Amino acid sequence: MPHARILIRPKAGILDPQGVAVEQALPQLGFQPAENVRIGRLVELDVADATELEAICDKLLANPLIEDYEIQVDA
Amino acid sequence: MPHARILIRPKAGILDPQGVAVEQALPQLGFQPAENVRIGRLVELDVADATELEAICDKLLANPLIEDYEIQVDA
Amino acid sequence: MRVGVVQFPGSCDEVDALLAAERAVGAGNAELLWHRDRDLKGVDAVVVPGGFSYGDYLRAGAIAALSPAMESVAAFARDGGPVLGICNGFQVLCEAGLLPGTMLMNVGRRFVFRQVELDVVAADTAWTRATRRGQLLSIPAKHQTGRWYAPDETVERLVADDQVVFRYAAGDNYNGSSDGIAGVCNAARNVVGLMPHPEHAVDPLTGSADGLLLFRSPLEAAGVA
Amino acid sequence: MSPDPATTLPAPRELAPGIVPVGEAPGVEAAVGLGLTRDEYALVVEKLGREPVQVELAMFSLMWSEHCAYKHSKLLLKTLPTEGPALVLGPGENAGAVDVGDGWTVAFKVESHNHPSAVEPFQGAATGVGGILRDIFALGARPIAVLDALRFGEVEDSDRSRFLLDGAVRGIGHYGNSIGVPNIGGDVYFEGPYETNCLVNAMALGLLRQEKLMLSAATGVGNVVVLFGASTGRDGIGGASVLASAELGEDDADKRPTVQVGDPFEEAKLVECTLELLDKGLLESVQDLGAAGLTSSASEMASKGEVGLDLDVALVPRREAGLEPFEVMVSESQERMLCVVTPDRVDEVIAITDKWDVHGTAIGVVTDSRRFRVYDGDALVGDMPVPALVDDCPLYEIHPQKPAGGPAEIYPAPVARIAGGTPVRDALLALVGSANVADRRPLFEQYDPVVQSRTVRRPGQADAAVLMIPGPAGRRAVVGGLAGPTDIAALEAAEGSGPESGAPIPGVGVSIDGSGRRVAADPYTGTVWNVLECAANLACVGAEPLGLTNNLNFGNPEKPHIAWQLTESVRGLGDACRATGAPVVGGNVSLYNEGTTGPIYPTPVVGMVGKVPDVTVTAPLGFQRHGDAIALVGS
Ligand SMILES: Nc1ncnc2c1ncn2[C@@H]1O[C@H](COP(=O)(O)OP(=O)(O)O)[C@@H](O)[C@H]1O
Repeated sequence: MPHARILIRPKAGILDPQGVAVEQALPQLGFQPAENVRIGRLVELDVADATELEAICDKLLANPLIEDYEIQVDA
Repeated sequence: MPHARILIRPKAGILDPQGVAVEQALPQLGFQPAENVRIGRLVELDVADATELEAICDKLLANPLIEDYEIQVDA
Repeated sequence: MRVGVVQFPGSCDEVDALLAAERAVGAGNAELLWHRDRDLKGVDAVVVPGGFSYGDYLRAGAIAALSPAMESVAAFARDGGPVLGICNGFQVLCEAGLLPGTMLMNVGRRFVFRQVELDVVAADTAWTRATRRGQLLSIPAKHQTGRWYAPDETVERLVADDQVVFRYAAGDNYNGSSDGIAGVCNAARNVVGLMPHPEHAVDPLTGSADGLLLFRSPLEAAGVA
Repeated sequence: MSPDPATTLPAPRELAPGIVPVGEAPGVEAAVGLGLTRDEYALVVEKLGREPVQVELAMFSLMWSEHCAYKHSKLLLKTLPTEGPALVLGPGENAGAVDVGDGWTVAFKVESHNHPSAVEPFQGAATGVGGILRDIFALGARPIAVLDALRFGEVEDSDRSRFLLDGAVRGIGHYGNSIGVPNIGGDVYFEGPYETNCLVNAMALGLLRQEKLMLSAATGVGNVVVLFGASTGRDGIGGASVLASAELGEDDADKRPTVQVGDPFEEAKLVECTLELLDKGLLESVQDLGAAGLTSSASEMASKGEVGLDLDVALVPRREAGLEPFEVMVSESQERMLCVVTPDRVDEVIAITDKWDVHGTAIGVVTDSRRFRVYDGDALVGDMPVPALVDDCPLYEIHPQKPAGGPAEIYPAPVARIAGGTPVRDALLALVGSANVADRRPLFEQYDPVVQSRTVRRPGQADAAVLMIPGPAGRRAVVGGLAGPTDIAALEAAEGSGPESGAPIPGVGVSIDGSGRRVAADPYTGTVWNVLECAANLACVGAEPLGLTNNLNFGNPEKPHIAWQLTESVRGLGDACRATGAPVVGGNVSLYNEGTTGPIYPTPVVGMVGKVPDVTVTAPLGFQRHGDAIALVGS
């Protein structure tokens, strides 16, 4: 079964409170400040038919109104 | 600023109820069954100093008891 | 006896914990400790309350565990001071390395509020001296990330060392915690964490007063009761 | 960090005569695209004495929308009774309020978030809760409870309705649970007419000392307008995007998110910060940013205070680059508040917003011009008379006509789920297992009903929820401030109150109801029923009604039969209020609720608050003891 990895990110312009929280925490912990911190989801799975992945993302894994996704299938 | 991507996954052997739910939902939605579905987190950020990333993961982004992480820094 | 309750941005149950502590140790003897302050104001016991510290973003309790106040709480705990972590506070103590294990998402994936029965497994910790072993306490639980987890070897060691403090009564382990464990303590038995909320069980009018026993326990240790 | 006020605070600007805002007028077709009629556009031109430029057109289209101007309902709402012995604050402010005794006031209001929830149920419902909570603490009240009224299509048959139900419930839970406000009740129905237009109404209650009540009128020429809370992004701009300049091509269209994302953590800090600012007496007035964002909150504050405002959009903190001035003015980014502060207190106010991490920024100033002037740095980009924006939208009479064929003409018959002749035993099981009758526990179990230590009767325990007022937490907040030590037990002992004293403990009962099917069958009687059901629920916990809030969820009022439903329903609401002695303290109207399958059932949701003299004697639901007598009261 092909192994696939799906990266799901908040759409540009959508509020990402988690990213903001991490961005604020880093300097408080003594790290150098970071920018553009965005927190999303990582879905990894083995699928019988990799051509279905796009439909699976649209229908189940991602919320197209607020998230973008990127599909990576292992060769 | 270098752009980095951190993939955080639930450790093998730990029950991932979200992954199980996806596995169960797929055939119900008419897709081929999938296996080993695991849901983790994706953190993307621009950092001043990429050598700090491992410490950032250990201290803040991941919990080593339950999660593994992988750091990818854009060239 | 004075009790301090740590207040993080996003704490929800800190005032409830404060009131619960006051009912147990006497009015005027509890106060809030601001997350940015290292000063614990000379309190004799610390409660890390429930809620959604720092929004629970990233991972429940992860950011709060690194706050200035928690640095002081860790030192206080190492010196043997009684520390109680409730729900999110339990998660904070685990993240801070003061208690074993960590919390995962409930097996049912949802936030669930339910009045549960807690079985007291260890009645000799700083926060359970006023209870009896085997006593059942009616206490509300409410969380989405409350499945306490530790690797099997750790669970075995905790059981052997009598560090399991509470278990869910049969049928009440809705989050799927390892071995039905609802609360644990550290090796020195002064730091206790539990998922259910004893501070919401201190008045029969609102459902139960069983939780008061926890808040009275540090008094017994101090020989005040 | 704190700036030198003399050099950096916004000050009223001199405007040379004849200066008009920069930019082209988008024109009448753009106005129609934004929802104004041609006649309304002509009226705007008349009021301005010229065609509106981009920022002005965006602002007028929002302020003159049904949502802000109540153009089709205002005349009817005027018929409702709004006076009562316990009334503290009637309709017109962020929420209404009643006196519950001992100087304690309970503020409450219900509001709908139907459309956003139909698009994205989780965020739509969550931000609905966030919005109604802001209305409450903007008055200076600490939010103490949330209730929710939900309507979906038939979940037994519809995947879509199950998805909406699941998302809405999780969203409501997420926001309320995270912010530490208990959810103490609600109702839910599953009926065909809601299939393509679900309803998500949220109600909130807040507690305050009457003397601390804060109104929203902007006052004091030269006072500074401070924005605090979340930064501003493109949330909820969708409709206004017809105004976007051409450089944003087709491809970029989907980069404009229309969904507002809620952040309960930000709001939790906002609550504490706002209440601390008010407690310290640092604000002249405060208002939340809701629908229509800065546009409506700023212009309503100016209108109530009969003043003008100069506001500089370049000073508004942004979440993303490239926002145009009109986008800043109409953005519906959540978790923001606007307050008016005297210049000498700005530093102190900003320091407190910094303490709570909800950084305040001075963005404008109160003027005596009675005009709302919008600047983008040095450029004037909008200049409108405040009364034209807020008060001059035309109000429309509606034209009711009873449908000749009765409700059957409008609504298909409900699906029969139990066939005739089914054995009683099977029929009973099917009935108790059906969506509209089944136990609601799986739903309300996703909400925290006990936080704040006030809840004496929570969902599933009685016909109405019961809260102690003020309850130990409320009393402590007032006596010593939450951060300071306070001797509650000593206070209770002195007063002879407290749990062990045996003295009565006062409280309130709250209920929310609104069967749409009943109202569809007979709008007048059905609405009376809804109010009476609320009152009866209160009676069951020993509460005497003090006031009610309502959310009128209806279809398109320009259609005669919907106009008839609305007219009859409001008549019923008024009569029932007079009969129960509970005035209307506020509410909300949600019209045009029509999906592809026609209008929703007319659904006036009623939320009622009553006073409970002693919560220690409120009876729970259900038979309590073997051998107790059972009596039926009433005829
Ligand atoms: N949407 C909801 N949110 C919170 N609680 C709810 C909701 N729907 C129902 N409940 C609670 O479930 C219980 C039963 O509701 P319902 O069947 O409508 O009872 P009733 O007819 O007595 O009002 C009540 O306590 C009610 O407050």
